[in-house]
Amino acid sequence: MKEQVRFYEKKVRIEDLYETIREFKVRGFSYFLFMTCVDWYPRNYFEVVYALRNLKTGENVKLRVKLPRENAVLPSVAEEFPLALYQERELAEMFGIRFMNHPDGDKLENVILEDWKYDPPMRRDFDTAEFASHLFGERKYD
Amino acid sequence: MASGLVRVALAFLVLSFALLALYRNICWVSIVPAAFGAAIVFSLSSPLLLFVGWEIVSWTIFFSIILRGSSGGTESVPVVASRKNVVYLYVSFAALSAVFMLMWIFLSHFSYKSPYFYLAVVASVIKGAIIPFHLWLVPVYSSMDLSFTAFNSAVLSKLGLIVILLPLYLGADYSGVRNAVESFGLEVNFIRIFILLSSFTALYAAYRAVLTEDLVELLSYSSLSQVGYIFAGAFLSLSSGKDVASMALNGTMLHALNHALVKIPFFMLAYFVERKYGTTSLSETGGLYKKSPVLFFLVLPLAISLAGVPPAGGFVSKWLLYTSMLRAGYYVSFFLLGVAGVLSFLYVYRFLHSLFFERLKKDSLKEDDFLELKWHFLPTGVASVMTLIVGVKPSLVTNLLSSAIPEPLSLNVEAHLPTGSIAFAFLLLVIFSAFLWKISADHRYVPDTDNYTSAAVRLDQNPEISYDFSYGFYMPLKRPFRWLCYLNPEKLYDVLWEYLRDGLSYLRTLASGRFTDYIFYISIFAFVMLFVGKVFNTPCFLMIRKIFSFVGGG
Amino acid sequence: MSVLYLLYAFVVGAFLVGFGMKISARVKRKYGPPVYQPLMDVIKLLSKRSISHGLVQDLGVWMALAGSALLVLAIPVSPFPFINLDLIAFVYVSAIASLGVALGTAQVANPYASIGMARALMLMLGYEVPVLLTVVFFYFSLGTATLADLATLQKEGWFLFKYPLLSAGYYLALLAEMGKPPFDVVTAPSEIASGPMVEYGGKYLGFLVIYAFFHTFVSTALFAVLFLGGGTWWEVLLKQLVLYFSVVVVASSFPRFVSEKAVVYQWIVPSLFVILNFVVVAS
Amino acid sequence: MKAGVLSKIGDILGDFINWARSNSIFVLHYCTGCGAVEISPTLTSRYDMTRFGIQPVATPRQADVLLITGYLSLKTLKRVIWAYEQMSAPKYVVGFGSCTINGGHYWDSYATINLLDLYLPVDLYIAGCMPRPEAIIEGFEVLKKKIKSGEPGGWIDYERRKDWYKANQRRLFGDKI
Repeated sequence: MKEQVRFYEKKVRIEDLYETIREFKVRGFSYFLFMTCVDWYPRNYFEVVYALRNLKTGENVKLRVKLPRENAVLPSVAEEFPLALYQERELAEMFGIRFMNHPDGDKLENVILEDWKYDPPMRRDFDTAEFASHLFGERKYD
Repeated sequence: MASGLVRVALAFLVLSFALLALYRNICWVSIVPAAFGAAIVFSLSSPLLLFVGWEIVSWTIFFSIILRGSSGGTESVPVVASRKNVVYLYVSFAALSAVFMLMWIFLSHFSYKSPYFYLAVVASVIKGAIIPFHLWLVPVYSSMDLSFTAFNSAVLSKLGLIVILLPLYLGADYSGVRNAVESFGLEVNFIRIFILLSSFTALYAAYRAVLTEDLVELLSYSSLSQVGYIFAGAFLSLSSGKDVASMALNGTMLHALNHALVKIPFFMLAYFVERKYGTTSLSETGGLYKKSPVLFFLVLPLAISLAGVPPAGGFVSKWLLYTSMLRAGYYVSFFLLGVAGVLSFLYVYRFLHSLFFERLKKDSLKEDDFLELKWHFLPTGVASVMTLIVGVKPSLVTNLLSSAIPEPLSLNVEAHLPTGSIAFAFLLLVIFSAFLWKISADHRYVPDTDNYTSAAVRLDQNPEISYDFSYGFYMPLKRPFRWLCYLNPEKLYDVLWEYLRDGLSYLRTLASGRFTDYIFYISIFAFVMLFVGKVFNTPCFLMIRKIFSFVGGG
Repeated sequence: MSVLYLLYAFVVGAFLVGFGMKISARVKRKYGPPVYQPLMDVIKLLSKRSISHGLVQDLGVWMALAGSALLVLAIPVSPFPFINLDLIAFVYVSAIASLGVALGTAQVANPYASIGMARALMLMLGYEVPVLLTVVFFYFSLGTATLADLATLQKEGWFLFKYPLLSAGYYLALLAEMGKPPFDVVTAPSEIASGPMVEYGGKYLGFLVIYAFFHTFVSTALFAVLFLGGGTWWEVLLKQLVLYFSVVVVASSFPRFVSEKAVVYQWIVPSLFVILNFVVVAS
Repeated sequence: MKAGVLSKIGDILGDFINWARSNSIFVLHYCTGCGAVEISPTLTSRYDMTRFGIQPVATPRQADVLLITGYLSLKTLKRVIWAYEQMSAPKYVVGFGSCTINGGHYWDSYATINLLDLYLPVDLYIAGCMPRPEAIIEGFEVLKKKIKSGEPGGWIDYERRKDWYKANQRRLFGDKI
């Protein structure tokens, strides 16, 4: 059986997030796989995960950052990995995380959800069923 | 015969005066002397007077280039620096043509009928800007005050026509083939070369007009192309039998008339655009149809005539030229003119599209800027009515020009081309389709922001997005036309300049670096060689004539 | 009588287009719409409400229909009256219809329409070159290019057999003139949303469909007259059917040229054929 | 429908014109959801809907029928409404699958609408979580019968209750529509 894809984990604090990403890039993890956000709603914190891959050796690393749910702010890594540009915008829209010195400026007006006037939909405390029936009207079964 | 020509000249002048008198912004300083000079040339009283008229015309053009800056014309077009070399460019060619004219007059002892007539032909070819001598026309047209360019391109560029057609007017009988020409010492092969050259000018100029991005340049190259048509027709009428000559001469006269009728309103329009829009680049102009639809419907017959499409006059004259060229057997030059004809359709559409139908991008233009357009209605209307008359009933116009066309060469155009029935059938069918259109389901008019592409983004909600496709309209044509770039006449001069500078290195002292001095030296050298005597019977010239006749044979 | 001629041309044109649809469907192993499908399309389109962008689009549509109908009147088919034109005048008369469509698309401020129109005019530049060479060839070998004379000259032998290369060259130019697939980059739906016709709906599209009927009739009838010795109307009809069958089969089995390659192709291959025929005749 | 003299004649030739309209349907080739995959097999040689006179066209101006094939997200709905308004009457809307009827599989999603009927007048629903080509052709047969019988299409309802539809649309998009 081909060996599973192993991810080395590393917990990182917000302050030295940028340095660790730059350091991993220097060590050869030059490929930015993806970046997601896990919403631990009951424990009241977000966990943003950066996945990097070293193309030469084939190793993968996962950097996990904890940050408070209310006014979540993160430094933008788009300078190092341009690919992160769009994924940071998505997290900003879906989870309401603000990214400092993001190349497109601070106020990221919505791209995915056009003219979205409500709070970010992917947060756990957002009840989509209730929202859908409120906005898109009661469904008829007659 | 000469008096007939004066009548035509005066008719031309009255026409151009009438058209120009109705435009409020006229720089009289350059038009009156130019018209006067042209009148002298048309009067054909004696070669010296002809030369005087010729020079007056050259000088007025020279003055109008310099006057451009001070005559209050908007200085928007960055011309001041480049105007200096435009002046040099024009002066060198005007001098060259004057030199050849002088040589003709002195050698022929002040009489028209002389074996040295081809010098006058070369002089008129330079004035008409045929290929080797075409460099000056476009820069001069675009750096002059456009209202004078209108007069210039309509009347003055055809000044050489009169000189070329002299043998037909003074040569009297046409019984034999081409005998009118032999009496003037013109070699048929010599004329065949010029037919080939002027049709190549038509093609080359049309190609440049299609690919240009500037409105005035487009109109100037189109003038150069039409002048190529006219000179090809003129040379053809010189060098062919009676029936072909009559068709060619009528075609030339009609084409000159059509071209004059089209170019005066178009250049005046360009003059308006240059003043109001501040720029003449085709991608920034636009929106004229929204401002004055009436003007568009007046300009439409003229555009149709320039493209040579049936109901208008251009079709008749182009058909006459094509058929006479085919009957005379000049297949290569017919092919060149034919492709130039199709290209004219392309750049006429580009002219209409980017001037009338694109969105008005200049928001600085207020409503009353366009009130001035109503001054254009009458002259454009007069010109388009006359083009339609030429298109529908050309025999009416050829009778009017009968004094300009010697009696034996007159031609009833309707016999050859049923223009009347085409126009009548077309009118009936348009009425029928309008009727069918009316009885079909109804329709509603929609603003031009409501179109299919706006489904992606509402154009009416964000007006700053301009969705016009205008820059590089025929860009894909650049690659197929690569071969024409190699035949680029401008390269001809560069090659000549390279050779002169390096080849004659021992004349380093004379090489002052500007090629206008070289033109001057050549004319001096030619002048001196004349007095050495029978230079033209030397073996080298006969050999050149052999090559010319072989190439021209095509 | 000429009104009868126009009706005849309309019916034959519609039938030809329907016939063409059927053949191209059968080539793709599809059953294909009924042969009278174009007639139904026209009736439906003429009865649909539509939008217009201004007077010039209406004028353009009228000119397109009138220009193509005028072309029909210029084709010498024996019982019907016709205007006797020669090939050069014929090319310029056919320019009225394309000018009409061009004006219509200019009024529509849609960039797809302008790009489509620029491509259409470039393609026109492409296929005019072989047509001009054909005119030169006719003058060179026969001394005349008027359609009626050419038809009578073919009494003893069709030009298709006397000058096979010339007719092959003109056949390729015919494909481009009719906008059939090897050269249909202009109005192909998958290109820029059917090019110049992007804003034509309802009765305006109906007018352009009628223009297409007349244009098909005219192109095929012209080839029949020039190279197959056109005669009475049913002779010409038979020749048109066979010709259009071959055109559609060729059309539905070739991919599409980019507009610039189409122009270059038209300048090289058909012109080469005509010039080769020149050499054959001259020597 | 005021459609000029022809339509007045049309009342006399009523069924002739309706026959022509039913046999020549131009479908807008605009794939809004997962059902668009079914359109190509219906078009090509195996099922061949062109034999019924149904042809795909590229622009809303030329189209009669607008296909809503599957779920409709907010962003697509905005473009679909603009395309529908650019189509020329008489025009029809055909909804594919359960997502257009009642929200279907994505009933609780924040991005896709549940009831297409609130925003566009739908003339025909074809059931099936993406109907197969046979179902699509069967659906078009029903639509053709409807057109042939001359029944007023959904677009008359759209024009009559314009403000109701517009109110629903503005609920989603504010004044951007």
